[in-house]
Amino acid sequence: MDFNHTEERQMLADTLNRWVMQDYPLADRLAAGKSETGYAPAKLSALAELGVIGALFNESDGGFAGEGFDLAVVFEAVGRGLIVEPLLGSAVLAGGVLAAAGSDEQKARIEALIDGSATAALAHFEAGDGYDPAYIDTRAAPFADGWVLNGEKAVVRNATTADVLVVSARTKGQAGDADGLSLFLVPGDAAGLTMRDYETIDGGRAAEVSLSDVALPSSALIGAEGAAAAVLEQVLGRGVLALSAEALGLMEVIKDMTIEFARTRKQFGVPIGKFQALQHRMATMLLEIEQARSAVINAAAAEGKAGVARERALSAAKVTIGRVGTLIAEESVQIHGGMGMTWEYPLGHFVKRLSMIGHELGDEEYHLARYIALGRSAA
Amino acid sequence: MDFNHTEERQMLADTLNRWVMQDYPLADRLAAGKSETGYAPAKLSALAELGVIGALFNESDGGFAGEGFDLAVVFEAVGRGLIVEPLLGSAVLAGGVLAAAGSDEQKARIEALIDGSATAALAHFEAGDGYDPAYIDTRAAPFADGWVLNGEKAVVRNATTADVLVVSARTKGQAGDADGLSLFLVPGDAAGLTMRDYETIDGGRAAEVSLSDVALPSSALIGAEGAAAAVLEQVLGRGVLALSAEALGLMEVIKDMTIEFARTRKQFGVPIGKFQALQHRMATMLLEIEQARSAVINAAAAEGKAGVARERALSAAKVTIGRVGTLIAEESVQIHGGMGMTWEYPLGHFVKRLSMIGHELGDEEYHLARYIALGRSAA
Amino acid sequence: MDLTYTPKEQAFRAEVKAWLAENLKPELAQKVKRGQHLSKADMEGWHATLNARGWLANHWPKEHGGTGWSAVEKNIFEEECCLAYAPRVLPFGLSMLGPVLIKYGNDAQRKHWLPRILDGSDWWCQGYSEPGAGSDLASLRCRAVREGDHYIVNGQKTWTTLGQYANMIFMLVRTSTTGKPQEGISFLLIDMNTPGVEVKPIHLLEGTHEVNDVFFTDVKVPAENLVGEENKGWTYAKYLLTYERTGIAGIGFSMAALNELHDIAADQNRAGRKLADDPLFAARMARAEIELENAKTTNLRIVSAAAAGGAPGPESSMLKVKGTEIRQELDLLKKKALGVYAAPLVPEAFEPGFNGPYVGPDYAAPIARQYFNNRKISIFGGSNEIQKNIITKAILGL
Amino acid sequence: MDLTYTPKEQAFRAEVKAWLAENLKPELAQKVKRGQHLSKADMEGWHATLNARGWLANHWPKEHGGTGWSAVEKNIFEEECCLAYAPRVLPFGLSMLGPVLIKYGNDAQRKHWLPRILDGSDWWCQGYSEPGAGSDLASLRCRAVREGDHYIVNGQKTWTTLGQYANMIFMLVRTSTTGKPQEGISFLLIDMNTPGVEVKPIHLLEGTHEVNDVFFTDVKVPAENLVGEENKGWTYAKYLLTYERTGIAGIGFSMAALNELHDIAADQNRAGRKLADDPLFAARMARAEIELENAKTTNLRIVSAAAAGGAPGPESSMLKVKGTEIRQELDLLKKKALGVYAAPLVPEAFEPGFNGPYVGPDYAAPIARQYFNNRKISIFGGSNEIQKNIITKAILGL
Repeated sequence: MDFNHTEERQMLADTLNRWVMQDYPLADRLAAGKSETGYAPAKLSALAELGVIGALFNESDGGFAGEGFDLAVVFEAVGRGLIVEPLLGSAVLAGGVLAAAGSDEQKARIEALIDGSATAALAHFEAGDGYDPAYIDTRAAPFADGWVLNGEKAVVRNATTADVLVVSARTKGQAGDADGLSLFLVPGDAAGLTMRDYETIDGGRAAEVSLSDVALPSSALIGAEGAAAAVLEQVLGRGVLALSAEALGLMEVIKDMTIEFARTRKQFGVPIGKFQALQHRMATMLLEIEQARSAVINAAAAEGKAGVARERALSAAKVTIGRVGTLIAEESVQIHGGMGMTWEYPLGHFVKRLSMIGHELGDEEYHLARYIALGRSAA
Repeated sequence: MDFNHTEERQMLADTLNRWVMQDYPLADRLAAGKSETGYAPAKLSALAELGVIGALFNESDGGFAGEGFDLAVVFEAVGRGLIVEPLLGSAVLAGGVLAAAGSDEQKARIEALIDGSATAALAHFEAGDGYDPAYIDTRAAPFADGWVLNGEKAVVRNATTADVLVVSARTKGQAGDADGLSLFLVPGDAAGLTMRDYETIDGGRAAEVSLSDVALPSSALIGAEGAAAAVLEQVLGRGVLALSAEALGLMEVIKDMTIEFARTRKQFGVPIGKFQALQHRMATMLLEIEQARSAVINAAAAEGKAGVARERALSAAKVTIGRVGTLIAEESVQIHGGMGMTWEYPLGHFVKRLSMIGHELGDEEYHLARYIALGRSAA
Repeated sequence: MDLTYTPKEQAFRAEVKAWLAENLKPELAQKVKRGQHLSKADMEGWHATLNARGWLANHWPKEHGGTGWSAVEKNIFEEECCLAYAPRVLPFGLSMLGPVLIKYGNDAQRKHWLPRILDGSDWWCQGYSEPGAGSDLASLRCRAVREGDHYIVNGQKTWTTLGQYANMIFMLVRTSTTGKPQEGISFLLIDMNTPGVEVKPIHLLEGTHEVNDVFFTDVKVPAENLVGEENKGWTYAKYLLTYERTGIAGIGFSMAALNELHDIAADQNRAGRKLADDPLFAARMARAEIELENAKTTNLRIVSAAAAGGAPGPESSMLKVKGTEIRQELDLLKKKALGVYAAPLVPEAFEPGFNGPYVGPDYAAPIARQYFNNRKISIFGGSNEIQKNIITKAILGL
Repeated sequence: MDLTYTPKEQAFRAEVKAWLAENLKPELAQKVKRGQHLSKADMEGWHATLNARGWLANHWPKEHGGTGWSAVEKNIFEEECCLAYAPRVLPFGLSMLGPVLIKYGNDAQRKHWLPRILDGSDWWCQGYSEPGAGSDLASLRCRAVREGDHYIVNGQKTWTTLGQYANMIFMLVRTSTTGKPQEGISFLLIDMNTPGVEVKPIHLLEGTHEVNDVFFTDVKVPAENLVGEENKGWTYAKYLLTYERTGIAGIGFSMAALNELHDIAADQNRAGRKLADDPLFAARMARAEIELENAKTTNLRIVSAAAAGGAPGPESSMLKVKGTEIRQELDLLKKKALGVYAAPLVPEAFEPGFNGPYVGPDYAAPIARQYFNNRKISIFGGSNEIQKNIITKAILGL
C-alpha cells in the first residue's frame, strides 16, 4: 500500500503543470477553443514534446507508460490546465482502440498520434443510445472486398480535424446486442463521410458525423469482426478514468479559486470566508473532493485489472465525479456570486468544463445503474 | 381561494391544543404509551367529550364534520400534543371503513367510537406487502352460512384493546390483485383470533394478529364481496392525510423547541443561535416545513374529490412529509446535541414519532412510486 | 380553507388564456420557448400589446393605470403568461420603480413617470449593485453631491440588466457618509443620455450579453429627480426588493419548465426506453413536480396574506429560496435529459428566424445555456444566503 | 501509488481472520450482530482474549505492550474485527488515555497504569463533557484545587459512556481561571471509588442506558495523579481527541452495516419483489456503497500519511464527518428496509439468551434503536460542526 506517485509520474505532472503556467495562459486556451480547429495544433505538438501523449501508451505501442495511474496523473493536470487539445479522443480513445486491437499496420499510426503530427477520433456514440456502448445502429455490410458503412454518430469531439476516425458499426444483430459490433478505421476524407461541426459550450469543437455508403477496404476492420464490445469496454473504461481524473483537476482549481476569493472578497466589512455558513459549505466541498480523489485512485488502481471489479470501480468513479462535480460547480458559482458568472473571470470556464464532463462517456445515473447491474451479475 | 380555517375548525384546534397544555402533560402521555393498554382510556373519553372524534365523521354517520380539512386540523393538533390515543386506527381507518361501506347495523357501531366507549382497529397490512394495499394474502372462504378467515396481519396498532377489528381478506384472486379483496368485522374475542402485542418505539402498543379458522357469520362482511379495494383506497387516503397532518404538528413543535434551544443554549460565550451555519440550517428547516404545510393543505383540499388528482395529492403529501420529516428529525437532534438524545428531554419523543410516521401507510419511496404510476395512468 | 378558484377567478383565467391565444404571436412565443434573443422591439412590442389591453401594470393600483387585480388574479395572469411562453414583462419600471414612486414619490413624479412606463416612452434599468459590494448592498459608494438644484454623480454600478437598451436608470447613491452605511443613501432617477454616463457590457460565462457595468463621471442630475427624502433611500430600496424577490421565485417559469421537462423526457430515447420511464429520472422529476405543487400553494398563501397592493413580508424570502431551488433543479434535469446533446453550442440557433437544421433535438440549443445563466437567480435580488439571514432575523428571531 | 496489499499484509489479514474464527465465540458475535446487551463480563472477557494474543493495544508502541503495527495493519485488524462482529475494544483506556500517558505521562504513571489497562485491572471512563458546555469543551468548570499533596475536585461531568462499569476516570479539570479558558485546564486521573464520586444514569431516547452523569463533591485526588503539567491539559486533550475522531468515523462498522443492509434487502419482500431489486432502493444502497469504497481509500490515505504511532492530523476531521454521514445513511436505510417492522420494540430481544420468537424478521429488533442511538456519532467526539470549524481553520486557512 503506497499512496505516493512514482518519481517519474510526479515529474511528468510537475512538468505539465509548469508548462500550463508558463506557456498556456487561460486567454490562449479560450482563443484556441473558439478557433476554427477548436484547439491549438502548436500546443498539441508541445504536449507531445513534453511526453504527455507518450505517457498514455505503453512501451509495446511506442509509448512509455500507459497504466491507470499514468492516465490519472496526466488528466488531473489536463483538468488543472483546462487543456483543450484532443488527448482523450485522439490518444486514449481512438489510439486506445488501435493499441488494443489494431493490426501491426494499424498500430503503426500510433506513432504519429504520440508525436502530435496526427490526431484521431473515436466516432462511436449515437443519438438515443443512452450512453449504452452496445446500443449502436450504424451498419457495416460486406461490399466488394471490404465494407460499406451507413449511420450517424453524435457529438464526436474534434472530428473534423482528425486524420482518421475509428468508427463502430454493427456487422450483425441489432442495437443493444453486445455481439456483432465491429470497429473500422475511416480516413477523415473518405467519400460519403460528412460532418457538421460546431463549437461546444465548454470550448472546443465537435461534430455530427454522417456515414453514407462509406466504402472501406477489408484492411479497415480493426480486430475481429463482431468482437468490438470487449475492446470498447476496455478503451471506454480508460476514457472514464481519464475524464474522472480531469474532473478532479478541475475541482481542485475551482476549490482553490473559491477559497482564495473567500479570503479576499469583503462584504459587510469582513472577508466572506469569515461567514460560518460559507465556511461549512467550503469544508464540505473540500471533503467531497477528497472522496472524489479516492474514487479516482480506486479507479486507476482497478483499471489494469480485468473483470467486474475493474468495471465497478470505473463506474463508481464516474458516479462520484458526477455527484461531486455538480456540487462543486454549483457551490463555487454561488459563493463567487455575480463574479462567478462572467466570461472575464476564469472560474466559469472551469465550471463549464466540469459540468460537461457529466455528459461524456455516460452520466452519473447511467454509471450508477451500471454499477448496480454489475453487482448483481457478480453476486 | 381562502387560506383561513373556518371558525369552527379553528375553535376545535384551539380547544384541543389547550386541553393538551392543561390536561395532558408529556409525562402522562409517556406513561400512557408505556402502559399495558398503550394509551389512556380516560384521555380517549376526554377527547371524545371535546368533540375530537366526532369531528372525524360526517353528519350522516353521527359525527359533525369529517372533511379533509377537519382531519387536517385535528391531526395537526394530535401531532402537537403527541397524542397516543387511537384516533387514527379506530376512527379514521376502522371507523372510516364502517362509514364508507358498512350496513346500517355495522354503522351503528360508529356511535360508540365517537363517544369513546369503544375502539376499533383496521387489521389490513401484512408482512411482505411492501405497503401495497392489494398485496394481501389473508383468505376468507365461505363456511356454513358465513366465512372462515385465515392469515396474519402485521403491526396492527392498538389491536388488543380494540372491541372489534376490521380485517381485510381475499375472497378470490391472489396477492396483488385489486379485485377479490373483502372486509370483515371481527370481534376482538373471536375464537381463532390470537395476538402477540408489544410496545412500539414511538410509544403505544401494536400487535401481530393471527387468524386461524376464525368463523364469522355472513353479517360480518362489510360492503360487497370482493369490492374492498375502492373502500380501502378511500379510507387509507384519509389515513395518509391524517398522518401527514400529524407529522406537520410534530414538526412545528420540534422546530419551536429547536429555535428556543438555539436562543438559550450558549457555547463559546454566545447563544448557538448566533452561529450562522446553524441559522441557515434552521432557516432551511423553516421553509421546508412551510412546504410540508402546503402539501397537507393540497392533500386536504383534494381528499374530498375523486380520482387520480386526489390520490396524487395524498401521495405527494406523504412523499413531502417523509422527506421533510427525516430532515427535521435529524437536524433537530443534531442542533440539540447530546440533549436531544435523552429520554428526559421532550424532543426525542416527538422525533421518534415523526420518524415512525414514515413507516405507516406507505413510506416516502412507496408513495413516490405511486405518484409516478398514477401520473402515467392519467397521461 | 378553500383552494378552489371562484367562478369569477376561473372566468378570469379563461379570459387571459383566450386573450393570449389571440394576441401573443406564435413566432414570438416560439422565440421565448426556444431561448432565442428577443430584440428590443420584441420586448417593447409585448409591453405595448399588454398596455393596449390595460394589463401591463398588474402590480399597480387602478388609479395609476394598474389593473387593481387581487393577488390571486395576478397569480393567474402570471401563470398563464409563463405557460404560453409570453415574453416576461420587464420588471424594472413596472415591478420595481413603479411601486416605489406610487408609495414614496411625489405627485409630480408619479404624473410624469408612471404614464411613460406604461406607454413605453422610458426603458428603465436598475442601478443598485456596485463592484466589490455584492450582497452587501448598503456598502455602496457611488456619490451624489448636491450643487444648487442639481446632484453631481460619480461612481459605478454593475450587473445592470438590459442597461444597453435603457434610457433611464433608477439609482441608489450615497449622499452622506456619516452614521450607519444605510443612513446616507438616496434614491435618484437619471437620464442615461446625460453626458458622463457610459454603459459597458459584461459577458456572461455562457456567452450572453445581458448585464452591464454603468459608469458615472460628473453626471448632472436635476434635484427634482430625487425620490422621497435625501438619505432615506434605504427604506425605498428594501421595499422594492421584496417585490423583486417574489418575482425571482418564478413559480410560473417553473411550471413552464416542468412542462418542457416532461416533453423532453417523453421524447428522449435511452437505449430503447423513454427517459420518462427510467425509474431514477422519473423519481427525480416527480420530486421536482411535488416540490413545485407545494411551492404553488406556499406562494398563494403568501400572496393572499399580503394585503392587496401591499408588499409581501419576509415570507417572500422563503419563497425566493425554495422557488429558485426548484427552478434550478428543473434546469439541471433538462440539461441532464439532453445527454450528449447538452454540449453543442450553436449560436445561430438563438437568432430570430433560425429554422434549423438543429444539432440534436430541436429543443436542445438553449438548455445548457439556461442552466448556466439561471445560476444567477439564487445570487441576484439578494442572494439565497442573504434571504436566509432575513429569515433568521425576521421570522426565527435569532 | 499502489493499492494492493503486500503479501505480508495479506498473510496478516489471513492470520487475523483465522484467529477470530478460532477465538471469537459465535454466541458473543451473535450478541453483537443482534444488538443485544453486552455484559461487563462480555466486554472484559473479549479484552482478555485479545490481550492473551498480544493484540489488545494496537495503537501503542511495542515497548509499552502494544502491537507496533503499521497503520495498514491496524486498519486490517479493525476491519476484520468489525466484519466478524467482535465486540468493540473499549477506547477509553486503550485509544484515549493510553496514548496520552505514553506521550505526556511520567515513567511512574506509565509503569503503573499501562499494564493495568492491558490486564483489565482498570476500567476507564472519560470525564470531558460538562452540562451546558457541549462542543465548547474549553468552557469546562469542574474545579480542582491543590491542597498539599492532593487536589480537591468539585463539579460535574456528563455523557460519560459506560461510567457505570468504570473504576477509574480521566478528567479535564479547571485548575486556573486566569487567561484564556484553554489555559487553566489540567488532566487528572481519579479513582471512582473515592468518597464524593457519584454516578447517575442518563436514559437515552431509544431507551438504553449507556451514558451517565458523574458528580464530584470534595473528592480528594493524590497529586501524583496529575498527568503532565498543571494547566497544560488542553494540549493533551486535543491530542486525545484526534484519536477519538478517527475511531468514530467507523469505516469497519460501516462495512459490516453494508453487509447487513445487503442481506436485509435480499431478504425483504416488497409486494413480490425483493427490496434489493427496487430501483430507488438499489440506487441509494449503491450510492452508500460507493461512498464507503471512497471513504475506505480516504481513510487509508490519511492513516498512511500519519507517521506510524503518531496522531492523525486535521484530516481526521474530514474522515469523521464523512465517516459518520455514511454510517448514519446506512442506519437509515436499514430502518427503511424494515418497513412496518421498524416500530416494534421488544426489550427482551436485547437480553442475552433470547432466542425468539421475534416480531417480524429476526434481524429487525435492534435496527430502529441503532438508528436513533447512532445520531450520537455526529455529535460526540466533537460535533461534525466543530469538525467543519477545524477544517475551515486548519486546512482551508479561513
